[in-house]
Amino acid sequence: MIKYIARRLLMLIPVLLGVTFIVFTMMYITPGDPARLVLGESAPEEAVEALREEMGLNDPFLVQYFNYMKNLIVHRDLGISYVTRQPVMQEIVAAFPSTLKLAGSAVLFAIILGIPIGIISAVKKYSIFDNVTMAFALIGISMPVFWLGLLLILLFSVKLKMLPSSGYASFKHMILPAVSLGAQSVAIIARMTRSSMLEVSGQDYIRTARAKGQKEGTVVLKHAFRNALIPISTSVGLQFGSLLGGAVLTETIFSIPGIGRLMVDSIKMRDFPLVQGSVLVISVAFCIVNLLVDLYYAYIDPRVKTQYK
Amino acid sequence: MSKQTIKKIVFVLTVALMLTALAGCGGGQTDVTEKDELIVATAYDAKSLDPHAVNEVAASNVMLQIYNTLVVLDENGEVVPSLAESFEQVDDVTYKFTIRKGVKFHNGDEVTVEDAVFSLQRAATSPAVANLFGDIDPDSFEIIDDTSFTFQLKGANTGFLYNLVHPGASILSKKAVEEAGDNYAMNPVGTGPFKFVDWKKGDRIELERFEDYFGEKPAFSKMTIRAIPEATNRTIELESGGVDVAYDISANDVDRIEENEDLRLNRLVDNQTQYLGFNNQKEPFNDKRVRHAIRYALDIPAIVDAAWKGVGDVAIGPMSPNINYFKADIKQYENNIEKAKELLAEAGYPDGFKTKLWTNERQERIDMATIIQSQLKEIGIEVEVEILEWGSYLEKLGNGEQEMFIIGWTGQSSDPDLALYGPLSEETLGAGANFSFFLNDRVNELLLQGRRTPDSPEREAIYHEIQDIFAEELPWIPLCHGEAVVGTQNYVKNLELTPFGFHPLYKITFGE
Amino acid sequence: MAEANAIAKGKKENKSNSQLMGVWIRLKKNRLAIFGLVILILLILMAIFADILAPYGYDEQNLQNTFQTPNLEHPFGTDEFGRDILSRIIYGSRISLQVGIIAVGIAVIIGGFLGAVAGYFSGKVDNIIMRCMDVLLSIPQMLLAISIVAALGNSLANLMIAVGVSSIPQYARIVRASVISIKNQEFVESAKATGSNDLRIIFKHVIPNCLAPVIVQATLGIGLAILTAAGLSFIGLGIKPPTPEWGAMLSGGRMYIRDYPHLTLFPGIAIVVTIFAFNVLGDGLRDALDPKLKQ
Amino acid sequence: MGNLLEIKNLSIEYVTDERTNKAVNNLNLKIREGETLGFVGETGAGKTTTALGIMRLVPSPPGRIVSGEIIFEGENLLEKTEKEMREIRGNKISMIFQDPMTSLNPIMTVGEQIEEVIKLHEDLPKDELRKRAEAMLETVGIRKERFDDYPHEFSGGMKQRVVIAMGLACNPKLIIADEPTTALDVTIQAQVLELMKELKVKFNTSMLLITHDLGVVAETCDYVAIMYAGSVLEYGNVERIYNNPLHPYTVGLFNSIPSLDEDKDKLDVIPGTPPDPANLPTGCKFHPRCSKCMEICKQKMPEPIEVEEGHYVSCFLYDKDVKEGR
Repeated sequence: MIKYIARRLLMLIPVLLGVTFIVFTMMYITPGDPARLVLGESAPEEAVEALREEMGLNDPFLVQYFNYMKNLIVHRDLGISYVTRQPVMQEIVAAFPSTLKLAGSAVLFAIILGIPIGIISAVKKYSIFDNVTMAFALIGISMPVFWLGLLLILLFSVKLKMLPSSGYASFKHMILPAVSLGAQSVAIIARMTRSSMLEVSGQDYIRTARAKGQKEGTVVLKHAFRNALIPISTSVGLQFGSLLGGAVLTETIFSIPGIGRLMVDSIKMRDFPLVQGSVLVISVAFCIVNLLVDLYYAYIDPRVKTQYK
Repeated sequence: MSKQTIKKIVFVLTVALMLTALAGCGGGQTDVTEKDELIVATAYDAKSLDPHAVNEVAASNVMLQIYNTLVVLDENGEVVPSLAESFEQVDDVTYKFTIRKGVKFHNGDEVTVEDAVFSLQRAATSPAVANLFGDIDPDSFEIIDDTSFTFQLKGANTGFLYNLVHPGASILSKKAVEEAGDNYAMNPVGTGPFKFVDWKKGDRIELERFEDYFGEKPAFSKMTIRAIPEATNRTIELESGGVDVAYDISANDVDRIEENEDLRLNRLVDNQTQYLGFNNQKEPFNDKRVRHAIRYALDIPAIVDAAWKGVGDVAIGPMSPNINYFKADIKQYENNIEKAKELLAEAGYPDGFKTKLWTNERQERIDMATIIQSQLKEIGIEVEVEILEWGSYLEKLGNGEQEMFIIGWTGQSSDPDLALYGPLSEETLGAGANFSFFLNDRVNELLLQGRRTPDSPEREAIYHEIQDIFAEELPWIPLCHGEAVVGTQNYVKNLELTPFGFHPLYKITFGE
Repeated sequence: MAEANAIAKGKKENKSNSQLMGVWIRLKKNRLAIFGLVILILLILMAIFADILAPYGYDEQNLQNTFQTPNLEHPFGTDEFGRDILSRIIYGSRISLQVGIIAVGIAVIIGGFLGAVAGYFSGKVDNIIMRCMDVLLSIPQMLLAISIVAALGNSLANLMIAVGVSSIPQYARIVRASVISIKNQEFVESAKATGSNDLRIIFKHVIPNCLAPVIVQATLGIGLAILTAAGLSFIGLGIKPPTPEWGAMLSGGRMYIRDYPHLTLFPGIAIVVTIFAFNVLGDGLRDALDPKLKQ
Repeated sequence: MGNLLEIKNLSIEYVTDERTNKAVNNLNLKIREGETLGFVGETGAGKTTTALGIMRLVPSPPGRIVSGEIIFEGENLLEKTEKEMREIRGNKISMIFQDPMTSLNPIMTVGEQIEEVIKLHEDLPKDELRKRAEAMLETVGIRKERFDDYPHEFSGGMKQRVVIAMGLACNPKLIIADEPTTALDVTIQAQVLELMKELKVKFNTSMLLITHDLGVVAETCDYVAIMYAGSVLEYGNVERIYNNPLHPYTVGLFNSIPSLDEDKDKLDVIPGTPPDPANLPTGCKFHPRCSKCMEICKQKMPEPIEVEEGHYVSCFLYDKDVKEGR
């Protein structure tokens, strides 16, 4: 098991090298002069040139990339932000937790709501409940996060004045962002749960369990659901990844200082080290989530566990 | 089975209801007499709290509460001592300052002359504030005694004293800067009425009253400056009582706040000028008649009103009326389509032409561009609006790739030099803010002259002439001046707005 | 309908039309999918005949008539420039459909080709291609699209490229998986035995046979692409005005949401309806193309 | 010996939007205590549905028991509540399904799965429970050390042994074995059948053995019921039916078995295909394929006729009234 984890983590290295290279290239070809942007339109040209030199922006592409990677690998340092002149790591450490909290609570919301809905829909297949929730789910997956966010603000913050529209300080602040970010995932997870439950329910071992005289609820939860959990957890893992990415929209609407907004702002300010750093951190988080999902498989599916031994 | 399902549904509903109920609690009225904290919503978080690392409004707004500068502006706009006890201009280029004794930094150390020299030297060599302090010769500092020092400028600059009012000239503790190294921006130490406590990046900066402050003690002990980028959200927070002061109220919310009995709107026209620029070196904009034709084709009050919804003022000249030597009676142009067509025909474009209008992502600018596009259609000019992202926008403007563009320019002090030199001089052509590539020898000469000439009627004449030439040449079309629109709770008193976008929040008091 | 044609083309070789008919018959039974198909056809017609259908031009301003709430003259009201929102939404369908279809087209062509090559040759080629795909996959799609748009600049074409490129890996994976399952089947073996070259085999035999999953994914993908593009426009990395992109309309209208929610409401509904249609059609196609899945 | 189970006029159908499949039609059947009944028929004849019907496990929707009675130990199972049924399932009647590969839950250890059934019906402390389950494993010839292994670690035959252990764990009165050996290798089939025979005696249970393999029936069963299109066509003692098949369908079945004794060029195949359950023929369900079809067969469903003691056949050929020309 440990060997397996170690191997998976090792495999991350080339992937992340690729990520840095892609992002670095992309930033290099992005038009706009970071030094000019930092100093603003009013700064004299000499000052801009001096800053450009200091930032190493006059070096050829490969030299810049090599220096960045050297710094990253040898000193485990993500560099200094062009704009704030602060270590990139520090900026990310400040922003990442709120994104994680946001994506995490959205996933949690999606699981808490999506899985029970999916289970009930599958059990009561073709019932009114099933038809209604699945219709909502279809609308849910078609709903743009940012639109839902706006509607929620309009309803809960403006009209009903129940919930704050911005910030992330407390549980209360997180409700609207988590709901709007998670809504699509609720729909996806509910649909996924329903279809895997239906698939599993058709399996012989479910019939076996019933033939044993097992109670229907236990059959559904212990036998069907635990087996259906395998595809569901893949979907949850994928959701978490796309939520990390999609969080940028939610962060914008609800004024949450997360890493998505940090990245978009940094792109706008041509703060390349910060863009690099944020993408790298998000990718690492994404890969780790996927690894955790795989490990969770092994935990819930003995067939997979044998493979890792 | 079905019973179980129903039970589950009921459970989920109950949980949902409980959550909403929970969320519904809180809020309530603020008791003004016991209020001890000021919460301010700004549009952006500060980028850094090191005054020499950045030059931007959000940072300056926080620095103003934490630091002091040697001089400040009084209510008449005159430069008066603050952290300095006195100052004098020894000659054209030499300034002498004597610092106030017994002033303490937030870390308890006393401000020394070394700290002052260190701070100004650091400002003089920092690229971020080079436009304000690049004129200081960093090697010219001389310490006279333990309270006074002198330094020289590289060349005479009458407006320089006004620059010293900017938070970029804040006095820092040399020891604190050196000890903190790279982390200084997160651990600022100043002498101001509030000291730094905590900074949740992107979200809020928390400050606490500095009990040893040399000036008047603020009326409250805690200040929180929150960053809420969405304008709508700032207003909602203000309405719900989540914040006491909200900056940059969007035009749509102006009426809403004015009608709200609990809230008050504070407005002040600022030093920014939004303008429609031409590339004066590219055809057809190198022809004055074309520029005039476009001006005649535009109904600027309508444009400004539609885009800014009553916030700000229509600009009549190149600089804000707040700035010294503003001239109100310069040549004006009315909206006259016929005349525009005539001029265009005269210039050789009877059927108009095709061109591009660039702007960046700022909504009001996009709106203005969209309206300009449709107004210019009437005289046959086909405009394609292109929205560039700020980074590439600046780069392309610097390279002279533009035809028409919309941008803003802010005079960072009340001296006309900062307001006019950037967008009109030869030195700043292209990369240095003269994005319209305007080259006029007379204007250039006058700008240089104005910079050196001490405040006097002679100086006034110089700047008046520049404004007149500008109005005739029209290298760019001034559209409007910005306005600081700050919403506050009714109980917030003594909010002093400045035209620079950062405001002395520490002066606020609470009362009925 | 384009999908149906694609199936027809791909399978004309050795499959009879009956298979296609079977798909159609199964699809026809799915009322929701047909509903989606009808909406899509209407949307496509709307996009094609926008000039005729729209009561006003999409950039026709009327500063005297701003922020009208829905009324007879302007069924969806007017925006901050007095432009007719209905007309803008009608024209907007052009943009959204274009973005969705072309972006997915880019992704299907490039991703499909890479996946087919990887799956067909396996070994080193496979390894290199799929590792590259892993790299792309490890950056969340939205963020990848954002950085591509930033690098290329804001424009309709770049938006399509960004959304397209960022979804390449999905298609590469799908095609690779089906190619691997197909390439060892008899008809491919026999083509090999008769000396057809590799590219010919890939294009003639392998690709047509893995069309089904690609068609399903592409249908769902168009919806997703429209959503991503709208998201990019929303954060200001989209299309230039006065082009009526729905995401951009939504973003522009959000400033006025408290007083004039119709500015955001209608573009939002347009997005939801369009994506809903693609989703139900995609679901329906999946069931119709793979009867095993539906019991 | 009394009847342990008696099925009277059972009809079950599956209703979907488009069609109604009549899977079981007026089926009659009985099993005595300690007896093994072979239940023979082609695929789709409704054997499994009947078995599920007895367990009251016909998936619903779309399945539905239309009419009939299932009398088990003197009580009609169709009138029992779901809770009462649960107490019977796995306890008094247990079922062994066709495919051992899929009838075990892949994510539970085999031990847990055996324990589960015991725990449901008997109130035992934890360690007792495990002991019982281990004993069951040993009974079916699996080392008890394998208690904590997962199904995928077992071979097909071993899995079927586990399933049998589960079926017998509560010492049921009746075991319904639905083609328990079809999915297994031939050599393993024999072992499993042998084991079942052995255990049936040891536990003194009755068994309903569903199969389409007449050879298996001959080896294992006391009685046999021949099923076609949802009803029983012929029922009787194994020896009698094997020696003297009466119904043309039964005859056809026996003729289609390859035999070493006779030297035939080709097998006799019953012409035609089994009927579509959504569109059953009128009269005798077999008449379109029957070589001895008479006019009456197309109109009326024949009633079972006892031709010799305990040997029933539903065919007008043996109806004296019909034979004698009405």
